[in-house]
Amino acid sequence: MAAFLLRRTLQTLPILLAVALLIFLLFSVIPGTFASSMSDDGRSVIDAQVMERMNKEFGFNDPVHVRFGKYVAQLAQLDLGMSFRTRQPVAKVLAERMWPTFILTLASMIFAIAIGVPLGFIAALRPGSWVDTVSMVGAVSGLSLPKFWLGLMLMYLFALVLGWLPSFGYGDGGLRYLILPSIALGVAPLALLARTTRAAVLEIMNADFVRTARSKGMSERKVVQWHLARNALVIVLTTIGLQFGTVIGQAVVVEKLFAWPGLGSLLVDSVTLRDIPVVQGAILLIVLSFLVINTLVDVLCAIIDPRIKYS
Amino acid sequence: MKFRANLLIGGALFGLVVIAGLFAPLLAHTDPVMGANLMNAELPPDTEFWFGTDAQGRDIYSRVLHGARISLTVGIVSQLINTVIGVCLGLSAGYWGGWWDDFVSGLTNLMLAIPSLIFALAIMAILNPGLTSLLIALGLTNWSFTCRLARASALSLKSQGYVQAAKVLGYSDVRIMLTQLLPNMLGPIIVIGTLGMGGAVLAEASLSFLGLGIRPPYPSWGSMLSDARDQITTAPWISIFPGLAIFVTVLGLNLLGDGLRDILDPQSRTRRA
Amino acid sequence: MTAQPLLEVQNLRIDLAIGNARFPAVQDVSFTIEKGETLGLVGESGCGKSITALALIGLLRPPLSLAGGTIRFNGKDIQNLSSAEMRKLRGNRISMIFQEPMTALNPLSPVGRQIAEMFVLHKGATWKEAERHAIEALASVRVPAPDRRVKDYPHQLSGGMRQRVMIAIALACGPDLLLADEPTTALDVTVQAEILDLIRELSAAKGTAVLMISHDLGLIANMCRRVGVMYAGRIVEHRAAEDIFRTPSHPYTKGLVASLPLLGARAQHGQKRLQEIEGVVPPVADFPVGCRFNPRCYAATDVCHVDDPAVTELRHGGYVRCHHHD
Amino acid sequence: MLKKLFITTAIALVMGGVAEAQTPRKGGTIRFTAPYGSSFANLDIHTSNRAQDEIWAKAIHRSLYNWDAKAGKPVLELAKSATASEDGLTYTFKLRDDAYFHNGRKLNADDIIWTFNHLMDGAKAYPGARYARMIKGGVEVEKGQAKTISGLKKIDDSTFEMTLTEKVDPGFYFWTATTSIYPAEEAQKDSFAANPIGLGPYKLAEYVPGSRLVAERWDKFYKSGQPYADKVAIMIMGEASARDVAFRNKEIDASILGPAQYVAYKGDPELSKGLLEVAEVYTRVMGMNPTFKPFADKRVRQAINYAIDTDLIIKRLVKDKAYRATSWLPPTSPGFDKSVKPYSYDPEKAKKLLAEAGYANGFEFEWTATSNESWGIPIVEAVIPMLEKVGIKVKIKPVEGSVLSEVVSKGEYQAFIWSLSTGPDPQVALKCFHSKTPQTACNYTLFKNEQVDKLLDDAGATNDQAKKVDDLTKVNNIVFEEAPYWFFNYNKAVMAHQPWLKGLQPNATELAIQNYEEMWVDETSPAAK
Repeated sequence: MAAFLLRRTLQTLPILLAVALLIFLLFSVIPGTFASSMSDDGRSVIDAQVMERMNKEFGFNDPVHVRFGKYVAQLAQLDLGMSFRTRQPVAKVLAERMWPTFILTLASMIFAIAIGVPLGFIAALRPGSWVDTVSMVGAVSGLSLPKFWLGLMLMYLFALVLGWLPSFGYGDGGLRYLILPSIALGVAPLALLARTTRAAVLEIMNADFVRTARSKGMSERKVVQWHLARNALVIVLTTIGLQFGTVIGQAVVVEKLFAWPGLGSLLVDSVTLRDIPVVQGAILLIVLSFLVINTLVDVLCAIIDPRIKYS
Repeated sequence: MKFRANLLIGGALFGLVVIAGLFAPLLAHTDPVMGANLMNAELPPDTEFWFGTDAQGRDIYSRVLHGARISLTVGIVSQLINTVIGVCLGLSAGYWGGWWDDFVSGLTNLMLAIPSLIFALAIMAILNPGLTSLLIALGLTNWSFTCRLARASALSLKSQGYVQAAKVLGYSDVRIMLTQLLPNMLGPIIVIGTLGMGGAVLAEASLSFLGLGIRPPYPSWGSMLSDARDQITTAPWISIFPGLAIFVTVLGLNLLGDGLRDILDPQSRTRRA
Repeated sequence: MTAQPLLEVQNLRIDLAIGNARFPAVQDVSFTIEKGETLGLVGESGCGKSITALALIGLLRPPLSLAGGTIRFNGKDIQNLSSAEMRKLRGNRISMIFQEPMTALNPLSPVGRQIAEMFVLHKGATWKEAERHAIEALASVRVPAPDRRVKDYPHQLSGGMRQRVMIAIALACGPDLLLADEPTTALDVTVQAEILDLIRELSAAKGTAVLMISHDLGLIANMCRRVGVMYAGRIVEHRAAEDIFRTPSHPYTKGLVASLPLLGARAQHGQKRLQEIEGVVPPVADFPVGCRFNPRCYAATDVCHVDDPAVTELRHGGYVRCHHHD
Repeated sequence: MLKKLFITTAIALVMGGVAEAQTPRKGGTIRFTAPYGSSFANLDIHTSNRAQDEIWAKAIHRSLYNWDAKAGKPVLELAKSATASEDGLTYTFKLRDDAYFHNGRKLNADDIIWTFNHLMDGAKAYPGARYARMIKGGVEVEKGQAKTISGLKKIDDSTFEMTLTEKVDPGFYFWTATTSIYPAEEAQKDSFAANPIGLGPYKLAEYVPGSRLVAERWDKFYKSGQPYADKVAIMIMGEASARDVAFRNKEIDASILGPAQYVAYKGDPELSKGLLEVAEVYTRVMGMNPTFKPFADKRVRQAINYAIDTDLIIKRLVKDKAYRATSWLPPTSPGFDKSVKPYSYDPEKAKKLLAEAGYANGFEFEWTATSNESWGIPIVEAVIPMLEKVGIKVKIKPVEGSVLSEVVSKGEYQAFIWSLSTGPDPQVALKCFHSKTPQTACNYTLFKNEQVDKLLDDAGATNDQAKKVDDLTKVNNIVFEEAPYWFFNYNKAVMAHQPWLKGLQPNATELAIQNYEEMWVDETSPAAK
């Protein structure tokens, strides 16, 4: 297992490096600079001298290849650089925003898994029944809603009309504040997980070994418990891993809507303000977390499915 | 049978959108851009303005119709780009193998690791908001599934007798890929493309919300919905109709994709849930 | 034949549903198996022999369904049993071995556990006891070092070993009837004989009756006293094994016999070339009118295209379903 | 006579009644919002000049001057007096002796001098350098040619001298938060970045980046009895629709409104009671680039002003959340001329002017705009059909804010629409039309007019305040006539506040920036405790 883990970890390194390269190149041609963003609200007149100094300080006067060299040298020392805006190390800025995003994605995934997977199971065990039809129509509808629209509706319903939950913000980090944004973020993966689980269970239901299990005189319940669940889990886990990427991407929208102080809103802000080191750092961190989660999923799958380790 | 219902309802909904888009100039009451008349601003739906009017006094019904063109363009063109990229890379990687295959696999993993909305966001910021930018942004960021599928199909197909036979006959690699391999993987690729079109329409809405979507004068549903979100208490109709249009289109495409999958790609229900 | 047979199947009919239409995939199938006896069922793939076995153990799933006839096991009509009663029978009194040992075993579960399940399900054993029984069961199917093998996963075992595990599962509870559906087809030739010997030996030792299903007439001849030949959902010839070889009656049986490579006698009689039956088994929805074998039959006449032949009893026991039987 | 007396009494009665009801209540939490984005830059206000950051800085920090919203001008904050020399270039400041930093140390002239030196640190490129550059010797420090600003001299612990490079009112330069006074020694420690120490009415209690900043009452604040509330919590809420829900849900005490919400709140019997409206010193304009041939002709620029039904747009689209612009300077400015009439809506005249300029068949131009609802694409969309009527076609070029400011200052546009700061100092605002002001500074339309140059030079040189205002008014009117811009509107900022929130100030420079020490909540607030 240790060797497997090591191999998987080593495989992620080139991806990270390539991402670093890609986003550096992308953002080296972005129009607008941090200095120009400082006066985008029209409040203060652009001070050409300050702008010039800022651009000099942030190294924008160097040619791209020089900047890239510096950037790679920094990265090699695990240094993400300094944020233009906060004038603090990017690592520190990211660290401040990591936790809320972690909590939010975790909560929405738990919400999605806790409801989506059982729903998919129930639907698959009774294909064609009303439970199946209703949940699958619900799932495909859930996949068809614009996220911010859904979030806004949730806000209106649960905060304004019903008054059950706070409408925005992180508050004291308590659960009450977490519920609405994680539902808004979790509906799509929920729908997807329900569909995947259903499809996986249906597929496994026709597998030879399930027939064998039945031929042993097992009740349907035991068939599901002893044989079907574990096999479906591998497929569901893989889907969860891949979904994580989508969820963390969509978190950008949900965080902005709910004023949630996570990486997503930091990323959007930093793109708007052209705080490029933070943008690069945030994307790298998001990619890294995606890779970590998927490595974890692979390890879990390898524990569940003994065939994986050896292939 | 259920899959028939999928196909039927999905096809009907999508067909509705296609008709709306194709015949928008005939069906629309006013020009979606020049129809602005501030004297009519924010009128609720009535017999003249079926869906009401927006803040600039434009007929929302006409704008929703014309928006279908934009959304269809976004969905179809971005998916075409994705499909072409995915198929070219995947097919050639699976067929040729070797370092090219390693390279393409690495690239696919890379694309998979960057959440596509974030990637698209970055591209939109670089290219400035707009329709062309959006087509590029969405077209470049969602091909990894197609690529994986094309590669896997090419790998399994290339050892088949008829492909080997074509090789012996001296067909060029490109010809073999296009005439022998491609037709045999078309089904699942069409399914992915159909579902991806729905994803693209939603992505357009998300990017509009983040301020990086299509910008006027194109009446895109995403920007209509996003711009109207502040008026939801005062003039809900401005957002309801474009929202509904997005929902109907994506729902139709999802159902259509499901239905097509049952027909074209029956053995792999779980491949790309 | 004084005692009642262990299994008595009469006019079995299994339907295949396609859309709203239903087609008989198996029709008018009748046979009996005595206690401890081995009956062979032979035919090409798609002829309905496997689903007949599934019907016997009550495992038909949509789109297949039991549409008629009786299955009497130990004198009881099993199609009338409740699902709980059926489960007690399944695995315990009637068990089954499947063709593909790789997919028939759960890839994510150690083989020991998959055997142990039988003792937990039917003998009320605890998992601990069951594990011990599983080792014994593995030993009885001559798996070397069974105490270590129980922890192995299916993919770590060879095909032959996997099939031994299947046999251990099937015979764990000492069933009265074993349904062996092409138990050796997926295996290497050298392993095939070992597995067949094992089935023969263990069933003899435990007094288990066997329904041996195969497309391989030679194998069936080796294992069974009586043989049913199936074609397109029907038993077209049902006779003692040696009669089938010596005097095949149905043109299809003749074809099957002629396609056998190994019979020295025939080789001596100058028949050098193996013969092949042209064509394939028609799909269920496309069964021809009249005799279902008529499109492929060398002896087919007009009547064969019109009338479905009835059963004809043969002089030396057994029956055949042909207008032109010898 | 009797009547007049009666009225006076009535007013006195009303005033008295109001005053009684308005006795500030101590305690509770003010739940304020920062609406211009989803985060603050950091806790070092010297690094940012954005309104968003000034919102929190006003709680914690103070500058030499402060904006007096009621008087509409900067007033001394940290100093008791400022005495100008004969030539009007040197000011002697006497600091107040009751100002204490949050660590208990008393304010000292060294702190002020250190702060301005710090702002001029060339390597740091602080936005405040723009103001401190006004002090003689500042530029040398910025360029690294000197260690300290020569124009700043400490007389004693509570007195210092400041020499300026130009004859300007220093108040207009040193009142924003980006020139906040830092404690000299403490500010050089690393811990200062996370624990800012200021002179403001509140000291930092908690900061959750991207979410909120909470500050608690600083007991040694120099204004007696103030601040009133125990705490001020500033929620960062960039999304207007979410802010709307939160406000209606009574989770926040104040919210800046956009046009759509303004209408909704005005129409609501409850919500309409808590609206604070202010004419802000921002002018929304469409800039026309004279290097684009049609716009080089004054008649074309005027035609554009005639062709657009500006009043209609303000009424129907902006929902009256703006005042019609009748020139560059806003109505609160001393240089504003009330007698000037705005360009009328007259498409025929526009067509005539276009024809005279040789564009009878119209032309097409590209209009660079952001998505801002008050001065961006939504406005352009309403203008398009109006210009179409006089034969002018418009192509929208959508950009982001950071790109807009870059494109405009480089002159890489044909037309742009923006909201530009036109106050509070009319001299500063009009200097943007001096031909010597480069495009990169604020002469975005490359304005060049000899008369304007001369009037501006005169205004800068004179000591006569009345003449100065007169000159500036003339400049303002010439600019209006020359029409380098389509003069759209002056912003009407609107803040909705809950009935229990009192003491808000009508800050015309930016309504969202408030002196928290004057605000208080009554006992009906959910956060009154």
